[in-house]
Amino acid sequence: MSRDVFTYLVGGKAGEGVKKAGSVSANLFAEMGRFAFQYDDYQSLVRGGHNFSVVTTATRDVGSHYGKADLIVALDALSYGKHRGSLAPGGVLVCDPESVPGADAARNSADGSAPDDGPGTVVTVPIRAEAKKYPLPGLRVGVAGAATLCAVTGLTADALEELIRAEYPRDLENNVAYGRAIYAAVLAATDVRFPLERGDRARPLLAGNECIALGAVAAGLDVYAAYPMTPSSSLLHYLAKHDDELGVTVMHPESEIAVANIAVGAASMGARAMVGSSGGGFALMEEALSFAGMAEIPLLCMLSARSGPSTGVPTYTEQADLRFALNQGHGEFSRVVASPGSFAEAYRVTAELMDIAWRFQTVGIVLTEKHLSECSATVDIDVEGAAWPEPSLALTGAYRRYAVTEDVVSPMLFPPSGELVKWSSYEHDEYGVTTEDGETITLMHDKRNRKLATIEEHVKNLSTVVWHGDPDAPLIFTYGSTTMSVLEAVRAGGLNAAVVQPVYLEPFPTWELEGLKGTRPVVVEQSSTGQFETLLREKAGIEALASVRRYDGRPFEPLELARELEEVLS
Amino acid sequence: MSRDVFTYLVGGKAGEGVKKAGSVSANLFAEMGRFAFQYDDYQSLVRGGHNFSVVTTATRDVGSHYGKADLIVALDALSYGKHRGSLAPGGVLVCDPESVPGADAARNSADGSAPDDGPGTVVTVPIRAEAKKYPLPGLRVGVAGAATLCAVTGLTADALEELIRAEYPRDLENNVAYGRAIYAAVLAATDVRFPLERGDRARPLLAGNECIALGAVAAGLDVYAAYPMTPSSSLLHYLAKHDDELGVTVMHPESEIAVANIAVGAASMGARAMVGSSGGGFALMEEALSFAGMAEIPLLCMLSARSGPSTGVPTYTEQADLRFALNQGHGEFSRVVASPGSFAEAYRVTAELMDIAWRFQTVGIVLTEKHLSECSATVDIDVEGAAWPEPSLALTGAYRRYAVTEDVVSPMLFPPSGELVKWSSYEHDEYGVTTEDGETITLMHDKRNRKLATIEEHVKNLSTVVWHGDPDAPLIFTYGSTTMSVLEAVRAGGLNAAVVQPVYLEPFPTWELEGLKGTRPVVVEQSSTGQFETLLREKAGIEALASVRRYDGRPFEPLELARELEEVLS
Amino acid sequence: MTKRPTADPSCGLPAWAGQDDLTTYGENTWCPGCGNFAILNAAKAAVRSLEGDGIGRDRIVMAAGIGQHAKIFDYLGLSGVYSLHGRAIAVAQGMKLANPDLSVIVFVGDGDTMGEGLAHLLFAAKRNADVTVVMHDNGVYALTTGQRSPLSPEGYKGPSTPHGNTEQPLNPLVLTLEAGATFVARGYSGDIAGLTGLIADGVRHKGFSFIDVLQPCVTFNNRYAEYNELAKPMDGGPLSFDDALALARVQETLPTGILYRAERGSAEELLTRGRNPVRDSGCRSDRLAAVRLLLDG
Amino acid sequence: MTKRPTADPSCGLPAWAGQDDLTTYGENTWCPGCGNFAILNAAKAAVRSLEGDGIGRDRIVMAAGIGQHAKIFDYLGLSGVYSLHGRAIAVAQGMKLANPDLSVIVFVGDGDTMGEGLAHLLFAAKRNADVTVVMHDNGVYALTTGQRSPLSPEGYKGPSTPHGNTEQPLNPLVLTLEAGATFVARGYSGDIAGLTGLIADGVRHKGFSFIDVLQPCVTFNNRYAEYNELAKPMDGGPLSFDDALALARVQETLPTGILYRAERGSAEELLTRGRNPVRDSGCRSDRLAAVRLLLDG
Ligand SMILES: Cc1ncc(C[n+]2csc(CCOP(=O)(O)OP(=O)(O)O)c2C)c(N)n1
Ligand SMILES: Cc1ncc(C[n+]2csc(CCOP(=O)(O)OP(=O)(O)O)c2C)c(N)n1
Ligand code: SF4
Ligand code: SF4
Ligand SMILES: [Mg+2]
Ligand SMILES: [Mg+2]
Repeated sequence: MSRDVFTYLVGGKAGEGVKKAGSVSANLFAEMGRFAFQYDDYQSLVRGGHNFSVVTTATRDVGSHYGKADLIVALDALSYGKHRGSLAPGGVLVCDPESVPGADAARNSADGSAPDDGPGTVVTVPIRAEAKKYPLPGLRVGVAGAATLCAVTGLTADALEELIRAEYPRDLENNVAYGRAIYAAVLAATDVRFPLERGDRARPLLAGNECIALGAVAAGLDVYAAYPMTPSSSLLHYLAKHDDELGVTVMHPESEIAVANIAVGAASMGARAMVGSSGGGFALMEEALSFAGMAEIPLLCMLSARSGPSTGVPTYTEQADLRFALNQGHGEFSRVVASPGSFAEAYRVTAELMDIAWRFQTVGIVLTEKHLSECSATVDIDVEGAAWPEPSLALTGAYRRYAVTEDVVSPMLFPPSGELVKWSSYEHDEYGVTTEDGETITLMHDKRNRKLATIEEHVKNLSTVVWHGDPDAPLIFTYGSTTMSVLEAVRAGGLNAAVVQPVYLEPFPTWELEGLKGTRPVVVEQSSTGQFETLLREKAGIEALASVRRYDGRPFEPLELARELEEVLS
Repeated sequence: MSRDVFTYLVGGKAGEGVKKAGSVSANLFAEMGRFAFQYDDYQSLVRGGHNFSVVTTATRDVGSHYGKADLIVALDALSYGKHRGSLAPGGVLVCDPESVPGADAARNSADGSAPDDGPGTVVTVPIRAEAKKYPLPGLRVGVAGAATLCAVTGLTADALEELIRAEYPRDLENNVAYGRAIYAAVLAATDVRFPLERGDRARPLLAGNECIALGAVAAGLDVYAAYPMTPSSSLLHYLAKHDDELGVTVMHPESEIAVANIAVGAASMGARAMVGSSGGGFALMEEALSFAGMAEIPLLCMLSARSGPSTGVPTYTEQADLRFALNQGHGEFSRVVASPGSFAEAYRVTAELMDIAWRFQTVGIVLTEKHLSECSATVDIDVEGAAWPEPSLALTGAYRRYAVTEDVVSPMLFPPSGELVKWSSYEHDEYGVTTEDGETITLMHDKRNRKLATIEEHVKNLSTVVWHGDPDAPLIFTYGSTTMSVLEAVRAGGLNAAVVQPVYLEPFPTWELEGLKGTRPVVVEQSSTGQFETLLREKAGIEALASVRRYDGRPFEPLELARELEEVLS
Repeated sequence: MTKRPTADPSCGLPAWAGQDDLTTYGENTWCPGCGNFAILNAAKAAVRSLEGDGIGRDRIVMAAGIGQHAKIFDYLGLSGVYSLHGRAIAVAQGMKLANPDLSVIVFVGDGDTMGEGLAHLLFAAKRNADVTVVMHDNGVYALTTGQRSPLSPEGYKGPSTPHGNTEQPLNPLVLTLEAGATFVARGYSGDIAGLTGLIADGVRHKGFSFIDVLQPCVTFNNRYAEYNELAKPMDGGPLSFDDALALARVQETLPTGILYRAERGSAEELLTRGRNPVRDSGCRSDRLAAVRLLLDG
Repeated sequence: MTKRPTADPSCGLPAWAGQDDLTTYGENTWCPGCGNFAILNAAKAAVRSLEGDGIGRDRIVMAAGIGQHAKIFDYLGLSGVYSLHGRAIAVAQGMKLANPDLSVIVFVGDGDTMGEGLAHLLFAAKRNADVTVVMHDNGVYALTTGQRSPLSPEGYKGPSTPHGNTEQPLNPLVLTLEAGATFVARGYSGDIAGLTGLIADGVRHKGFSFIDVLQPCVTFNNRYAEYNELAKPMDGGPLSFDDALALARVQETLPTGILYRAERGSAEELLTRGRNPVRDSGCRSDRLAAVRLLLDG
């Protein structure tokens, strides 16, 4: 059976290599020239519990995993129980008879459907018994996923071996032997096959945080400082791992407060610095953001939201930090906030914000969510398309750090320079010396505020609102990682709808939306109070016709979302 | 010459008792049954520089000091130079010949005006030479202010002596002798007299922060934690000084982060806790606010804004923390923000927010500014009018901290109780045990969000928007401490205008403003970007006709403001 | 995933109880073999021991940071606050200040409290806050997948330091001693009985108690073998300050027990001067009378 | 109130200069007699002394916290950052990390850095960040009108502790030594020559230098008399760690000088492994090539 969209799900305990099994399959699809989207659902624990990875692939772009899987590999009883109901009609669920005593071949009816438990075929394969023949059986069961996938998608045993060599090199020979055994057992257990066509060309498979990292590097990132916090940590890990190749210095200091102030200090001496965190850690950086705003020190930040408030649900997604991101820090200062709606956009937007931060000596915030940060997908990145910061730099001469200029921004200069360069968190005069003089206070407020308009002019040249689909169709508004879900839903459901996605949220691109004042779009977001909807109403005068919201920590499922959208659009 | 409004200004160096001289006069006026308003302008330094105190008094309520003073005492040359231009026509400036060599009697023309320097009479009195006859002359010159004031307002030398006995008891006899000498010298130097009528009754003279402290105490404050930060520190100092009398435990720990978390911990065990800071310190408390929001721990906060962003201008005023206050903390949780427009309102609103925080287990923020925090005035406080928290408390039984109830809030219970009471920053089930279950996450978001509507219902019964003046007159919108300036301007300028002042800012009282949609009021605020104006537009659909803003750190001057208002209103 | 309580109250256990009356139904998600299990068991035993002294479990409350260690909050049947990463000691001080009649146990991680929250630890020691800190010392940020903690040795490779940790570790016993802690101990999760005694003694001690518990993290920093050899109960009781400090510096052996104990007024008693803010909280008319007093004064 | 620069550039001084080429026009608002004046003068003399060694003043940058101490930022003619209360040491580490060729002097207050920013101080010591911290130790929060600082003695009465401070003070020399500082010194503002030497030596030292400068606050904590008696230059140079620690504990005399000095790799050299992030920052094509490498890898 060949399918337009093929979905593979593997579930097991934390520590069994579930995520790895997902990424092995996604890589395999990518190498076949197909598109792939990987979602990892994991708990805030290290061993045990229940994790699963879902990979959806197609020969066209795919913006989400799907809820119904064509192939499910359940490594333990919990996975069987949780996912039995997610098997697509005609699909096959492969599980271990030890873990799932009841799930034996007897359950299968002739037509491949198991009437008791829903559609699809359930087969058992001795995943654990076979693994026990080798040392460290618990670490090996992930290979069973690859073996099953190869068998069911009609790849050869040699292709499987090649895959294992590339992906499971530790204790390789045992892995190969184990994999071949499972492969044979799967072939014997079921006739269901999903041959997968090759796609047009191989694409890199990247996580959202990796795209952000690369975007920052493309725009000249010098120093990255961060304190671990899910779902931002993988950005730290990726940059730390590749620091030499990327030419980036990475520091993990004692706290987020240290992070932000180290970054501000680094930027003041000319290093393109960036910080990243999630809500709780970001909250601790607020004082430093206001500091950067006052001192006009360029600072790029990545805020990856998780289910909140407070500690919340660390490994799950939400879009509840929007108003927080837009209003950080006390007092009045410029800041730019943008939220990417795709992996490629994450690269572009991060580079753009680095440019903006340096061009306007301001704070840039890449607002994203766990869903983009930690999902992976095949991406077409426009490497050369990245912005490159062009800060205004002083030619030496009698330097004044905060010179009031016609260009609005005061040129920068970094020690050693022969000049006095004073950055200050106090209100200051043009030299950066503290002032309490009323006229100077007013002058400096005006100087900083003039940047607001200049930034807006600059941002107008960027792709601030992305329109997807026929502009005359009914409108759906969304933003951030939810864009991917909405686009996939529209595609999957064949909906007649245009999706409007503001990428920039501050300055809010009202100029792009003026024509839409008074329209009544559907607004989709992962927030329980509708922060994005409120923003649309307040900034652009656009009132929602209907709101589609999800806030249980899980991303939207495209087919379910399509049904919901269909209902409200009609 | 008897005047409706009489203004007294005393200027000198930091450390010379300038503020004290101001408050001595304000107290004197208060005891005469008059109204008084005291503004202290001081720099962020401890000795030297230039400080001044202005006290305006009348027999009717007075909401601001005035820019033109009837009596000026200039203790040093800087004060002479800065304030010579502020002398009202017919007024008298008393200064020291040593400090101001050029300012001798020769400057005075026969009609009491000094044509070179503007209106009024300038006289010299040997303030410093006389002081040098006693030990510690620098500490004594403040007494000269009291002596001059008594002389010019026609009080007897005995009345002066009584005043000195009450206010300058240290080294009393020398103070009395010195004061009498200056009194005699002033009487000899000028004939200008401003006899002041007695008013209706003596009122207490209080600073804004003292009103906030008393409001919190009236509503049962048990624990106050704070780290010093201008202009919030005087709240800490006042409560620390009067802790025994007020029954409050006061703690100054290592940082604002400790402050906020100590308060949250204290509240979780049943203490009515409060914290206070200014922008920079408040920024550090954000993570704890979100924590209180998630854990549903009642927390009352006082945020007193100063000129920002960042360190800014610590001893000057601004209203630039509005959007910061409204959007604190990551994730979605309820919070209530109100900003008092008068001293009496500071008392009332603080008590109300304590009640709300406890009634709805939420975060309450008293948003104010340096102008209200640190000015003093005669106040008519409705002591009995204070709200008293009526939290929902559990009758023992199988207790669930986060029970989902019909009443929206889950009853509280404090150890020791025989029950298990678990407060948590993680998403949790009804018992407070961590959950990652999608349904429970949704349930708990909904539970917390239901409070938003309940709080709104409650707030609707409060005085959320105050109307001052004839509702049919042209409208002026303002809020916070600027209200006092606007009201005084309207009074002083005899303007035909109604002043509309939202006291509650979150939930924003749209229900009170519905009738005003489409009106074009004048909006007055101390913000450079017009945050309040934006809020009015976004929340209530009210577009400003004209904006009157000031952001040089100084409060509005009523006559200047009246002129500006007149212009835009006409 | 947490199940809602199922315990049948008729069996005598409260509705929230799991395997026993000091354990909740919260599903335990620590790795098999993790040292945290022993800390949980020791904490339960300590509570029972304190009950023997007449300190009822209702009067014993807890606070926890955020990390693997902190999950103890979900499992242990005590009231309290699951706070923020690094802030548990601040929260605990607030709890104690509000109601000094309570005994407060604070479960913290080494990342949590030697990194993010270091200042709270040292200031609690300085002011002798009467709380008992149990630090789950696994030398790693376990919950966030193995980054180096402030106690990790130089060279430690974790995802944030793939080339090896370039910093030398802090010494928690030394720093708390120097900051003014009046009860400093080392425990080992491999010795539940010893640890039970330390926790109970820490709670009995009036003033700041700090217990550095060696807690092997089998997944990221498995030091069972090393600890089993080096972590033996020390001979004799608390030492002089200087000897305690000297012992705290030794790395070749890791003797467990109370290194140091001293008497000093506690933060709360000095600050409240005998009042109990919650118990002695004035009623409305008291408060209004106080306000009037100040208005008239 | 600050005047705009008036200096006539034709006289050879830069436009921003005040009384000399290392002093700005910023109006000095310290109280007459304040110990901060001497620190300013010592800092200027140290810069001149370092210039003698070939460390040009362009390569010496500064960071300051917020407090009376920090006003030195406005007066001293060095480039740098006027940061936040408590955060100067973090900011300074970022400055050094960005460009390890620079020498960074950090002026901090005792409230600033032993209170709000304690963790940054101890971590900078732990990782041996190559910055020189000059702590203006006046034992009080002066700028905010005299509240007790973490170094104030028990019983100190300030506006936040009108009944007297209930906490015992921290010992800054002991804590920085224990945290791993490789240069620990005590200075006295009453001895400008000695202080000049300490600051210059601190800058010369590769690694974390901490100088606790006794600085009488004439307004809130005037200890000139006491310091003039107790703060005498110590005999001989740096001591062993143990002796330094012992000396740091003594309160009866307050010897000034370098208590301890040691060699250890600095934070920045270990972290950057020889790169200079600003100087060696890749151009656009390098960066894009690196991106492509990772995309293809
Ligand atoms: C402000 C903030 N920063 C970061 C995190 C993410 N975080 C959660 S646990 C943890 C580290 C835990 O390490 P440790 O305290 O040693 O506990 P362990 O898991 O090792 O028991 C971190 C960094 C957070 N929750 N909050
Ligand atoms: C986050 C924050 N909290 C509080 C303040 C207010 N503040 C400014 S200076 C200061 C204390 C200064 O004490 P110290 O560091 O000892 O400096 P000193 O004035 O004594 O030189 C405080 C609390 C601030 N600016 N920022
Ligand atoms: S990761 Fe380590 S600390 Fe966490 S539960 Fe597993 S063994 Fe214990
Ligand atoms: S208050 Fe103290 S520290 Fe501040 S300038 Fe005056 S003497 Fe110096
Ligand atoms: Mg740990
Ligand atoms: Mg100080």
